[in-house]
Amino acid sequence: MTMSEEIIIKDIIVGESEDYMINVGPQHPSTHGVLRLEVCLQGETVKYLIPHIGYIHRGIEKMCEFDTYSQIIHLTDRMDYLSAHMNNEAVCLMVENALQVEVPERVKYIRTILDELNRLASHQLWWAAFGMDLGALTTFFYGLRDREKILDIFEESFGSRLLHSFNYPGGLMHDVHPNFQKRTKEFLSYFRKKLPEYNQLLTDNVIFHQRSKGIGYMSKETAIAYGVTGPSGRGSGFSCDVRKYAPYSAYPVVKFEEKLRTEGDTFARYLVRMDEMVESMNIIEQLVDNIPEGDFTAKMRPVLKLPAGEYFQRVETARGELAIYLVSDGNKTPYRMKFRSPNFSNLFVLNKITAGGKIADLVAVSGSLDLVIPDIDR
Amino acid sequence: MSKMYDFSQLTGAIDAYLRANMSPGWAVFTELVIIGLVALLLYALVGLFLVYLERKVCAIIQNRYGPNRVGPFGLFQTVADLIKLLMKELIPIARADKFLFNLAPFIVIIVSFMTLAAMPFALGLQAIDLNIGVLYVLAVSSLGVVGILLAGWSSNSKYSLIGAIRSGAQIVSYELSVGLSLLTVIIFAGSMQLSEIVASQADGWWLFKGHIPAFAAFLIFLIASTAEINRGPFDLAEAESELTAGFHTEYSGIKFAFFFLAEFMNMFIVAALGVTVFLGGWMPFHVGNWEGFNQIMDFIPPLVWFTLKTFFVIYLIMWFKWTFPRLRIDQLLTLEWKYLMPLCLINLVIVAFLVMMGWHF
Amino acid sequence: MNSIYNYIKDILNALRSLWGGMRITGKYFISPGQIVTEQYPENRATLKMTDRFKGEIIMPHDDNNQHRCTGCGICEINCPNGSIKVLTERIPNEEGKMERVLTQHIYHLDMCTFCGLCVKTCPSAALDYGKRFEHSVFDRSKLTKTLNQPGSSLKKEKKV
Amino acid sequence: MQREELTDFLKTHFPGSVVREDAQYPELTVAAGDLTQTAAELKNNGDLAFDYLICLTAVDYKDKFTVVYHLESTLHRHLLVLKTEVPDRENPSVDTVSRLWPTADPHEREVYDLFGIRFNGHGNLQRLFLEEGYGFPLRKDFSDETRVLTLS
Repeated sequence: MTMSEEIIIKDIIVGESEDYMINVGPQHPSTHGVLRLEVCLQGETVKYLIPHIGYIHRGIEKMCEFDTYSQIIHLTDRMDYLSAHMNNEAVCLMVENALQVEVPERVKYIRTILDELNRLASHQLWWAAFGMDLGALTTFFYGLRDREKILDIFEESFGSRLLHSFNYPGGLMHDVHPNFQKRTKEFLSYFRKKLPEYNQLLTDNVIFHQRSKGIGYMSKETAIAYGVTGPSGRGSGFSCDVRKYAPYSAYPVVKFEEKLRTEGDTFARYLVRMDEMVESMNIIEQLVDNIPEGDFTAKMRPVLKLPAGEYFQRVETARGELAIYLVSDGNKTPYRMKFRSPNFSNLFVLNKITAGGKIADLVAVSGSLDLVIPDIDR
Repeated sequence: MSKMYDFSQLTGAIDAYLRANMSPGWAVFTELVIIGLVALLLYALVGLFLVYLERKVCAIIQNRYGPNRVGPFGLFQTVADLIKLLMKELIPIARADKFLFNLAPFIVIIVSFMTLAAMPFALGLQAIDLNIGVLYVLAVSSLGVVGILLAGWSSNSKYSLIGAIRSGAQIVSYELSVGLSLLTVIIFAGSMQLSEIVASQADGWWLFKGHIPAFAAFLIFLIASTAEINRGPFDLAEAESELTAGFHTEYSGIKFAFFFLAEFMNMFIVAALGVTVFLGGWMPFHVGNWEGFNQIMDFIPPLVWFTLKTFFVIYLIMWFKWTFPRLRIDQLLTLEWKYLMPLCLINLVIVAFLVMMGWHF
Repeated sequence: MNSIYNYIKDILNALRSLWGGMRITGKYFISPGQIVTEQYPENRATLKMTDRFKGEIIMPHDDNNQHRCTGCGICEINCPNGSIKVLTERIPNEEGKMERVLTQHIYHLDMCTFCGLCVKTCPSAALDYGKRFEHSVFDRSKLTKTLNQPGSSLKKEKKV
Repeated sequence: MQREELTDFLKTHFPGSVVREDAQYPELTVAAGDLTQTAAELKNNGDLAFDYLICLTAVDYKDKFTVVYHLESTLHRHLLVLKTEVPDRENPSVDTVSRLWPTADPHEREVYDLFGIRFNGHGNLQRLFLEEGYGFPLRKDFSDETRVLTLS
């Protein structure tokens, strides 16, 4: 049975059903963006829901067909704006692999550190917003407070906090700030002290356990079938970490674990992200002191023309697997560029795992999937 | 207890003056008007201050400053907000039940206003000293749910309706625990009259001299009353991440302000009731045989004691709200029926036994 | 009996976990020194942006009102949003050769996404990031800026 | 399965299809009519076990559409690009694979939305991002004078 058939579409199209439909969104506090979920309720229980997307479809894939490869980078920032660096890196890696450019070691190290910093920042914001979804409003401020420290590091090095098109095919836009290592280490020691507070405030809380344990169960098979990747998939035991299976940048040289949980509920997805924060800090700690000296970019031609052919590049963003499929016809602009964004696949499992739960569970589950709407709409 | 700060002298003087100058009927009427005005003033001041306090408390908990622009320390922020809300447009809702829609905020606010009448703020400072004061407060405060249900139903909004129904289920359930936990102290004190209950705590608050059962009852009272006023981790009726704003989604301007004020006043009333019953009302804090200490405490006026204690309880309720995630509706009812209710009943039996054996102070 | 024991244990564990959370918020309540809010309009004097802050694109001019833009238009080509327009004209220089001279470097701040490609690709390093970030205006046309100052000229640098 | 093994396996198992080896990943191009059967075999054959559909998209090659499926096996960790070509521009259609991989459901809707390729047997083939009657913007012959601005 397909996803659409699980929802009894006929009822909705004919419009004669007696179902109690409510619209969660497009403007709703728990959708974190302009996403509309058409939810069918029976009392407090969700019978099924239909996601409606496209409110901020900007046609990034179409725009890419008119832009050169270096210009595409700033568009990818605007897909999953919380994993901007990983998105940039995906394009850069693809171009570098296609041109068979060997980027300097220094670039690889810096990119990996920034990836993990970005993942930390993203997970902090997720933690903040997840707590808020569940009604613990204070978490929002604690999460943002600590994320701000990472953004300060970003601002010092890139000049911008969120959408920092810092990668450039062949390397980086410019070298990181001289203070970068020092401030990163300062942040790590700061955040290692703050993370136990997160756990004390939310992870150990009995109300939080009640709200998340056993809620939104997703089996491993479901996760694979629906293509749910990232921490959401790993909470179900779907081992899908691209950093492990198709390592890029400095990931081959660092030691890290892929955090897997088999419970598959909201709490498992929560814990995977919490563990990933620790793991990200471990990765950064391994790298930050050993950044090799050298150039911040490889020698690249001013106009990049990729040889005709097809390229596929996968990276692990904070939300799952971002894959770029590129068809080049040898010109300086891509012939076709497809972004397989993690959130797009993650969103459509929502009906499967929330049906039968309460409205409050819907909020908790969609929070635990950590959806970023611009990444869905592209 | 010294009669140093007895308000009955003041009220008695006013009464005598009025009776000397007009017929008894008019005197009573004038007294009623005065009481009404004083209560209204109190209502407005306390309500506005509580909004300010809540915003300040949550801000400091969240590493923020909170309101700090309007007036010193942002004290007039809520006044400014009130003016803004007064001037805001009242958005008419298409196909809403106009009469009920307009009636609902008034019901909510009148109910919270009525409960103020029975509160003993200080010695002699009580509008009516009913001999079933506790019952009156409980009965009247639970009427507020009618307003909420009306608001949810008449708004013609699905979010509002869900919020209202949730609120109905919640208040009906938690009313039991509030009543039963208060009943423990009523057994101890042997009276339902609020002034009597306060007077019975002259030699020690029930929280301290009621052994563990009174403490447990206080805890249950705090939890249940927080739920009853739709606050803190129990704010399902207006859970903004689920229902945008719950039962008052469609309200705007001053009608919204009524709901908002009533919520905060309910918090004040619940805290005041808790203070009156468990924390000795306006009685000063005394420690055993420390005569000097006790006398110093006696110098602090009862009104100050009452206010301090009330705001302490209010702070506790705020502390809950800004720490915990929200419960789900079925968990909320589970908590009441599977935990608080049985505990209350057991507690009640223990208290009855204690009192029967005369084992309390 | 065991179920009663578990029931009571549940309650106590729950209370303990709740108290754990309240300890955190309580700790922050009694330590207002942890407040991190930046009081923005008041701290304008002390607010210092980082060296690399991307507030806007500017064209640095030296004391003689000279800039380094040769008007080659590479920034215009590289801009993904078309937010740069370089207007040049050809006038003869002292030696009598026709030379390209910048008349107006038009920059649409409202269309700029701060990708940084213009600054990166400029061969003569004529563009830089400005630190100013208070760009709110009531009229969109005010965001269209001319980067070269009136009367400015090209800084002739000695060929190395 | 290693790459050589995989290509050999594919060649022997799908004799009617074209296997390309010089690309980044092994590529298997099947006729549109064989798609459902091939996809089912790819998923259900224990040696292949392509249970994870990473990406489903289409490319407009002006004379034809190519629908591209990126498949991975979470068991064997090998990756395969499955392609099928749709020469009909007026009324392009392919069979759906959303019964095999539920994640194909939204992806196929996206392809329908942007390319206008119909997926036979798809339960809910409606526009995903754009409104009805917008046209299919990722087709190379798409033009929208009023809403698409080209920068000079």
